[in-house]
Amino acid sequence: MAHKWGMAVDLDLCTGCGACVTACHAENNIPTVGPEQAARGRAMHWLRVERYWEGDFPDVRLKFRPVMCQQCDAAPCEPVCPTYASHHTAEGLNAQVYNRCIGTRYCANACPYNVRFFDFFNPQWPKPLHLQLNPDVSVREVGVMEKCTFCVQRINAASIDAKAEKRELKDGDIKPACVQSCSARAMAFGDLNDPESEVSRLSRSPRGGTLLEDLGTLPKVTYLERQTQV
Amino acid sequence: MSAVYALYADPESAQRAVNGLQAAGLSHAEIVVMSGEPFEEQPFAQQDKATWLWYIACAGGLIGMIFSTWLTRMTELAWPLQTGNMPIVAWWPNLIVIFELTMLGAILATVITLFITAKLPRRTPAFYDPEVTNGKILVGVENPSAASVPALERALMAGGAAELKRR
Amino acid sequence: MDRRNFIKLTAITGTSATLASCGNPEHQLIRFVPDEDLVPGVAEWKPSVCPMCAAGCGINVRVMEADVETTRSGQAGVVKMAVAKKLEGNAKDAISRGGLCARGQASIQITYHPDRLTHPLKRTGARGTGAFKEITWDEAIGELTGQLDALAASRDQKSLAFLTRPHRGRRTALAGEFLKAFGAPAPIAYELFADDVLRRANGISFGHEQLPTIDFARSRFAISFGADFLGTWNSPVAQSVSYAAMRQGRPGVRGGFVQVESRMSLTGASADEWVPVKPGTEGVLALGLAHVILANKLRPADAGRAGAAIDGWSSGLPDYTPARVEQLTGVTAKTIERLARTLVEQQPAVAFVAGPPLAQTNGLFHALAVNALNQLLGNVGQPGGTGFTAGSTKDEGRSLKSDTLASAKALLLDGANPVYDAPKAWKVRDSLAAIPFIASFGSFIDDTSAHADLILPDHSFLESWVDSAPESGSMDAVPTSAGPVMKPLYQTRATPDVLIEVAAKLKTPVALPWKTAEDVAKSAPAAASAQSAISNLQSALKYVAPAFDGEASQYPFYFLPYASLQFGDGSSAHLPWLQEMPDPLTSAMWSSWVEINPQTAERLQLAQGDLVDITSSQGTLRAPVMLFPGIAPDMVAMPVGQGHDTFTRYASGRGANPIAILAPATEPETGTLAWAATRVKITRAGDGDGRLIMFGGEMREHPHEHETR
Amino acid sequence: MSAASSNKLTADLLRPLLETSWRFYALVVFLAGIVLMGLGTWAYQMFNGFGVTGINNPIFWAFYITNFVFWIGISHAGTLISAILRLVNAGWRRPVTRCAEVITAFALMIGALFPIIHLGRPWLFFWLMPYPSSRLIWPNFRSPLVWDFFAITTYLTGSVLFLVLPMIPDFALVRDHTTGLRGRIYGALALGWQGTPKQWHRLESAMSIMAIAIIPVAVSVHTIVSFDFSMAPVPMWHSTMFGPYFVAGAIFSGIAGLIIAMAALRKFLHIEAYLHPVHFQNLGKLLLMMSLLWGYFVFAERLTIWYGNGSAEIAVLRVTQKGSFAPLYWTMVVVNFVIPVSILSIRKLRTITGCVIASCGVLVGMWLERFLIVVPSLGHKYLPYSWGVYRPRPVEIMITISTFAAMALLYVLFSKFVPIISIWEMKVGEQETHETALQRTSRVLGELHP
Repeated sequence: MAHKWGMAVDLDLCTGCGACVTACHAENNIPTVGPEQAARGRAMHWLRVERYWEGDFPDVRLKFRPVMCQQCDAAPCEPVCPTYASHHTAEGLNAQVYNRCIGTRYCANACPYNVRFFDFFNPQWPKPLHLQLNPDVSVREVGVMEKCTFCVQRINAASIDAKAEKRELKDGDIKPACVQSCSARAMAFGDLNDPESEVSRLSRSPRGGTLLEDLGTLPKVTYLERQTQV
Repeated sequence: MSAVYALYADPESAQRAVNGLQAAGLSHAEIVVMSGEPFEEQPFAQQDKATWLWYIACAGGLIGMIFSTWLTRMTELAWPLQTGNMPIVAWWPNLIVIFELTMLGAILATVITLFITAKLPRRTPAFYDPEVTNGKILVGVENPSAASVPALERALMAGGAAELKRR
Repeated sequence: MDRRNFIKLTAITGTSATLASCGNPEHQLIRFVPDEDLVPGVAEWKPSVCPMCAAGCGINVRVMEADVETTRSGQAGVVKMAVAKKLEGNAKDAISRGGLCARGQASIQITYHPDRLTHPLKRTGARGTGAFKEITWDEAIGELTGQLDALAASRDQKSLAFLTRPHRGRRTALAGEFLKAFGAPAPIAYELFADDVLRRANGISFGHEQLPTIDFARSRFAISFGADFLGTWNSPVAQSVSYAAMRQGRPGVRGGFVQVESRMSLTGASADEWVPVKPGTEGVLALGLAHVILANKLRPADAGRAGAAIDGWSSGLPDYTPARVEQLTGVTAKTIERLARTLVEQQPAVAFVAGPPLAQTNGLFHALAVNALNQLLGNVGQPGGTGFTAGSTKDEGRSLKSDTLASAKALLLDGANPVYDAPKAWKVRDSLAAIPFIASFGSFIDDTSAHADLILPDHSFLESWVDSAPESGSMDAVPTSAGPVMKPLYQTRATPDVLIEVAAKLKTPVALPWKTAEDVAKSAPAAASAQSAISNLQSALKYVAPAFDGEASQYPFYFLPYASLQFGDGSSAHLPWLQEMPDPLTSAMWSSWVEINPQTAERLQLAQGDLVDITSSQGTLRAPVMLFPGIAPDMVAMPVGQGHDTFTRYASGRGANPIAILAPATEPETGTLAWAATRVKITRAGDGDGRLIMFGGEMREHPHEHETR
Repeated sequence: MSAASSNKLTADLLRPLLETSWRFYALVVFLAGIVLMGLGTWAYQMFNGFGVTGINNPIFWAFYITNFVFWIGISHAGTLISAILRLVNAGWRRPVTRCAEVITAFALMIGALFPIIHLGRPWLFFWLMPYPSSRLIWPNFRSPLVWDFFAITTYLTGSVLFLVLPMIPDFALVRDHTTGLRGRIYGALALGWQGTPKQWHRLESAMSIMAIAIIPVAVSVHTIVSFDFSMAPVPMWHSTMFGPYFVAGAIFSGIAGLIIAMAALRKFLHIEAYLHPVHFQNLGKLLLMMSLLWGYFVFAERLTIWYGNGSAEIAVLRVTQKGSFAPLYWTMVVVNFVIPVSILSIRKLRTITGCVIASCGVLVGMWLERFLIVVPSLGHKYLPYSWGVYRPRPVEIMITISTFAAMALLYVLFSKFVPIISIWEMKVGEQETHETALQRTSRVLGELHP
């Protein structure tokens, strides 16, 4: 059966430390836009840790929620793209084909999660910072949309290795950069079509739910609600 | 070419001329009328009214509809990518494209037919008189047989022509 | 399709479906990408150690081939070499267990930083102007040995000072040996957020002058007094791993966690219950809890050395009744009663302290008080309690005081940056100006090394031998060392090699037990000295109110400078990834800010981003306002890390440095800086000018839920 | 009609073509200058990247899309209006139709330019077109942007033909009244028109068919423009009433544009004799009706959102009506509703000046309306952490201004080279008595339902 890649994020474990954010930059050649552009709202973080305050001092709480592309099964971003740059792959990913993108930015508007980012300029890496670039991930040029890919390069690498070793992919073979970096193990990635996989198990948790469920976008990222001590 | 014609200031006298020519035994296909504006009321303006334009327009629309239906379906199947959980051939959106191309078909068909039936465009005609656009109405006959010319002239004059011209 | 082609493909389409796309029109795209844009390669993973803090996380480095413009033996050109691509926690490492924090992830940019020093430098202009000229290594080493010989000639070896950061493992040991043999005093180790008070307290309470390793994984309840153990304190990665195990690692058991502090830290955000207290009274709350436990005989009263260190312990802490504790701390007696009972019911439970409480003039008291409570809970050295990692070393070193550098005639700088992170009142700048010769081994020109006469740039950690002997974080941590993962990019040299070479080249050569940096890294640490170190207290401590610099009437706000998640004490402010990483609690990027409680801000008519002047008895700085619901109304806080005068293109002149206005108050027992003991006043300085850059929009999920439509 | 009056009419309406004052050249140079600056700015934007504009994450659409909707809206001035007037054969339409249809053609061209200006990689805009390419890529017909492509193509083709066909007899007229090169050019444009009854009949039936075809197309065009928004699950975009709401708004702004254009022509071409106050009176009434209709739509939309109280929608509603966009929002309400209604509903005030004042307000207001549809919603989507603010930068402002200049320039040039009032239709109008008008109307309506 075809794979259906999904993720589960346990908000009871997420400490908001932001390691995943930096790991994502390191893995996916996400440019640093610098203070001037950041001030204009052009900072790119495929994965962001949303924080929301609740209540007022002294009864104040803070809530973290890492938000990356939810890889929706009914993704609003896909049909609006006139050139099929944004489309659904056989393994259920929202693919973004940079070469095919002409930059209408319609997908970004249609995305209720605001997880798509636009290259306002050609990215700059003052030498020798460019030596860090990950050759498995294409560098995006000015005028195209980019977004979280669930580290598709890692998915493909693992599939190839498995093929080379003439075996099936095992649960845990694939770890996107964010999942890999998380010290608190708040994130799990795997095949939702495999009922035994950790991600499937977590997705079935009574604490589980998806973001903006009512919009009917069928996200493949499950958030496990934070618990409170009783 | 040669032609004999006269210019009239008002439709009534032009009509009289036309009647005269018909009395002289010319079929109205042989009688040439030109005016700077349409004169709905006069009988001479009523000729050649019948037209297939309406049906041709509908036919054009139909062609547009068939083409667009084929185009949308064909391309979606030629490039079968899933988007947003929609079917590969998604009729709702396709209907919009189909509607637009249907209308386009109708419009183009109309205009093309107009040009063909009105014999447009063509070179500036040999048989013409600029006075037509000054409100004069031209009535005449193209390539009359030399013998018939005097008879025609009489018929035209009977209409009360301002001036009689020959070339 | 083989790996190479696959990488080509992903490099091109940057999406999945490339594999699936055999037979799919998508592969048609390939011919539209010029070949030179493709960098195929195969990855190799090499072990190393993260240099960003003392935790010593073991990491794996992804190494791939790349074309590098470099200079080899004077010849500039492009060479193919294996370069580091990504750092990841090493799953087999006892500390990181595969995880790695944001700073660790970003540390790769140290190696590739565009402003990294590529060759030795000699000062040409006036000190601090940053005017240097390129010199060869022979010249550089000649210069250094010359200066040292001069000292030796004038029988003045003791006026050679070596300034470094604490816990740099074998590197410090080498420096120590070198200095001892040369006849100079031990290295000076300085770090703003050092935990000397806690080490001392642990020495007194438990006989281990060392940071504790907390076994969250097997604990059912944790109470933290100001310790930001998930963010910046001690060994955040190891502690996060273990914390996660406490929360969700055991079926049916979810460990509880209470955070006691006055400004919500990243850690506080994860607590089940967040208990704000008046600054400098945390220890009182701990003893209040102990009082309830003792009074109700919930646990055997004996708390050994730890209890003995607290005045009135044997008599059941009569001075710390819930009522009185409520007065002092602001925590209600009911809460105290409840927490005390929870601590006893939810066994094993653990209590620990770190951060701001210990940076008060009465810091040691807080540490001892919490230690005593912890001992009373009975889990010291037990599963689910605190333990002390074996095999860690204690630096034989001095700590920096306002006068330490006064006598120095020559100074060797190795990593420390006191010009930035010591209070102005210590006049570090002036003492540097008075030192005839300053050499730095740093890879960057920072606030301090800008005053150097000679710079002998070290390799980056990825280019050199590294070692670690974790002081805490995991009970099964063992000293490790690892070799370079890539060849040096520039004309730099490993500082240990430089020291060894200098030692040999001196007129009266200095004998060192090592031949190369490799030997140094591989050599075994001196027998675990931490355990043996037992310090004693003259008399049991009682609570004395913390002394704050500045009259409450004139300076109405407590001022809390805190270690920033991205920059720690500022040493990683030069890394663009960290500058642009949104601060988890505020979403700020590229900025510094002052956190103010919204009610206070409303009272002072301050809006988000407005500029304010923050004035202490020591001076004034200007920063934009950050509305922060998680801070006491009578307190303002600023992250440490920005406000460097000189620290590469990314950090120079960016933001403000809170340390600059700290009063030079110290904790009397250890003499370390009490960096939380300053009071300030706030005056509006103008509207926002865009210097506060934020990634996030609204700070609440339902901004208007309580307003009518 | 008498040859005399016919000649007077011809002379008056040909004067602009035959006589040229220095003012004309000055105006053309001035406008062309602005247009060139606009093109330069666009080149600058393409060269440096989109970052030179003010758009950001999450506000990915702003001025350019606002202008797109605005100009497409203006384009509803002509063809739709003149088509309706033709069908009901309102006698007073004759001097108005061509001015109106010209607006349509040019506004469409300008409007259609904006989706290209706003592309991140404009040089690839042709990927929107369906053609068999070597990349084997076809456009995605599920995307409203592709619907736009087809709708605008159809509408543009239709409107241009609708404009050009009745111009042929007038070209013939100019041909007969000019000599030399000019004569030859107009001769070519006249396509050898003679004015035989057959040609007249074909022309008129073609016009009737076009009129019938163009109306649903015009409606569909602005409906599809509204789909660009309502297809996306964005708060206050995802609305079923957007289609009619946009069409009404488009006609509203279209009429306003037409009134202003007509007033300008009347003044500068001295054709007061042919554009009478009654024309403005009537258009003013239309404008009044549309203003009321617009107000009704806005009320219906706002009330539904307000009452429904969906958290995301309410956030947008709040920021537009109470928040940072409130000044723009209330300005829009005043100039789109309060002012037009109060001026136009009073007969005394429904003068040329009155109509022009109201129309200027409406143009401003309708631009603001589109801006307030696009930006606040994008800035306040579902997750408040990702909310953002938008500030325009000189680039998009310059490009916006230059398109208004472009419109004026095209209009000036057109009225220079083509009789802006259809001369032959005027003649028909003058010869036509009241009764025949009635007969004709019934006949045309008869053609509608054969």
